[in-house]
Amino acid sequence: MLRIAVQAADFAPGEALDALAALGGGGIGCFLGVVRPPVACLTLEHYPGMTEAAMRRIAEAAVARFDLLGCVVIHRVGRLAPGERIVLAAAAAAHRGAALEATAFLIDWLKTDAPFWKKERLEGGEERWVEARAADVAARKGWGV
Amino acid sequence: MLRIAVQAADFAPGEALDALAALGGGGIGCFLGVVRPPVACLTLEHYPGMTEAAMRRIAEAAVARFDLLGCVVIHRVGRLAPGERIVLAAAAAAHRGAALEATAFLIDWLKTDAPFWKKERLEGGEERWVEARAADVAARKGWGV
Amino acid sequence: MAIRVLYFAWLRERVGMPEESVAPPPDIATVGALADWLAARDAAHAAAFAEPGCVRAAVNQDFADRSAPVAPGDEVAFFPPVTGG
Amino acid sequence: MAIRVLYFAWLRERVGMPEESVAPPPDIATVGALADWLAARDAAHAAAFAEPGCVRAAVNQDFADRSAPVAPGDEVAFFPPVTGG
Repeated sequence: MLRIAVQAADFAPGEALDALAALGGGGIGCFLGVVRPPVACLTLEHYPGMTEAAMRRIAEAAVARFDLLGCVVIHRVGRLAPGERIVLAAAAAAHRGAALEATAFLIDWLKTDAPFWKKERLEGGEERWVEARAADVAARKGWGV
Repeated sequence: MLRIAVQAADFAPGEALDALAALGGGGIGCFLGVVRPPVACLTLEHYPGMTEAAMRRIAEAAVARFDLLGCVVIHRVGRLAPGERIVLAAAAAAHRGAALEATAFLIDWLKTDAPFWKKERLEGGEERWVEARAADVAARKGWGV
Repeated sequence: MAIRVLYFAWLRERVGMPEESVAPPPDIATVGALADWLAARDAAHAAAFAEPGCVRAAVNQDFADRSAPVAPGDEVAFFPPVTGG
Repeated sequence: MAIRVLYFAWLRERVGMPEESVAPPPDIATVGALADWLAARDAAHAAAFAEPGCVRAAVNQDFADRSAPVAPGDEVAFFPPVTGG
């Protein structure tokens, strides 16, 4: 089971976990990213078409690598306020090790291999494009390939 | 924020994630364990009093070690059918690395340091106490201390 | 004052009760000595403690090894390695 | 047949448009050559491509480096390093 979504609308993490729990595995790992103060507003831009394809490739790589029963990757776009959900990456596997490793893999790869860009407006009103972090590139490289 | 619960009743993973998302961090990690076929019925026994204290100690260790904003650990007891939720361990942190590592830490420690015992009834009717896995002891030891 | 002894999982099943109150002689002063003394009581207890490598203990709700001291008034639990999570 | 060029994030802001259709001379046959040719068009494009180390590209919706071939009919996108997740 592979569920990929790029959407402006909010999503319900519990629904994603329920869908994964129904697959017959013993463990579900999940990462939920939220907009963190002092960001007053986050705007997420993406590359329609390429984004969905990239997310699907990442999800398929995770399924193959960790022998997953399924995974869910949901990424929001548009304007988001502090505390709002941005991204969910979740994976179901027979056991906890694979589920949690796959979750880390999904979010690490999303950070570097999916065409999203974040613009922050700080509480003072200043706007800036978020710069890619060397740590994210290193995390991605840590998976090899 | 620390939420510990040992209960016979089911729980809503989405509520736990919402509570953690409200703490101002950027990342929430979560592990959800479910009863996996071919187990026909799982019965969880625990040591009332010691269980809650052990879970609180594990949660406090995770908060200190990973600088968490909060964590939730819910463990069910009693009789559970395939597909039913058993355990949820979730952690909120500023960033994803700490949130996901803390989640793995919580579940690894729960497996070895909290007084729960599982009895399985298989589809054929045979009953057996689940044996502790050497892999779980190794995972716990991997965290040091 | 007696020692309250609790049993869990297959130890509980083999002993045939979830707990009991015992008053061992004063030289029974450690977890290991208490386990051996209990095992000598009857066949049910002997069966519960037959695999000492598979028996864990807690004293007053903290994990304890065989050398841990026990005294009247303590709560001592015996159980197999834990399997939660 | 032209090349469709897309811009994202601050490249889009600097160029002043999300996409354009261009028909470079036939010797413009790689991502890098196309970027240099676009940068020479006007001040806005020059500003967008002023930091080549910060510009990434995709050809037909696959990440591509400067040496990747481009041809009429392709969709070529330029953008900063991605920052999703």
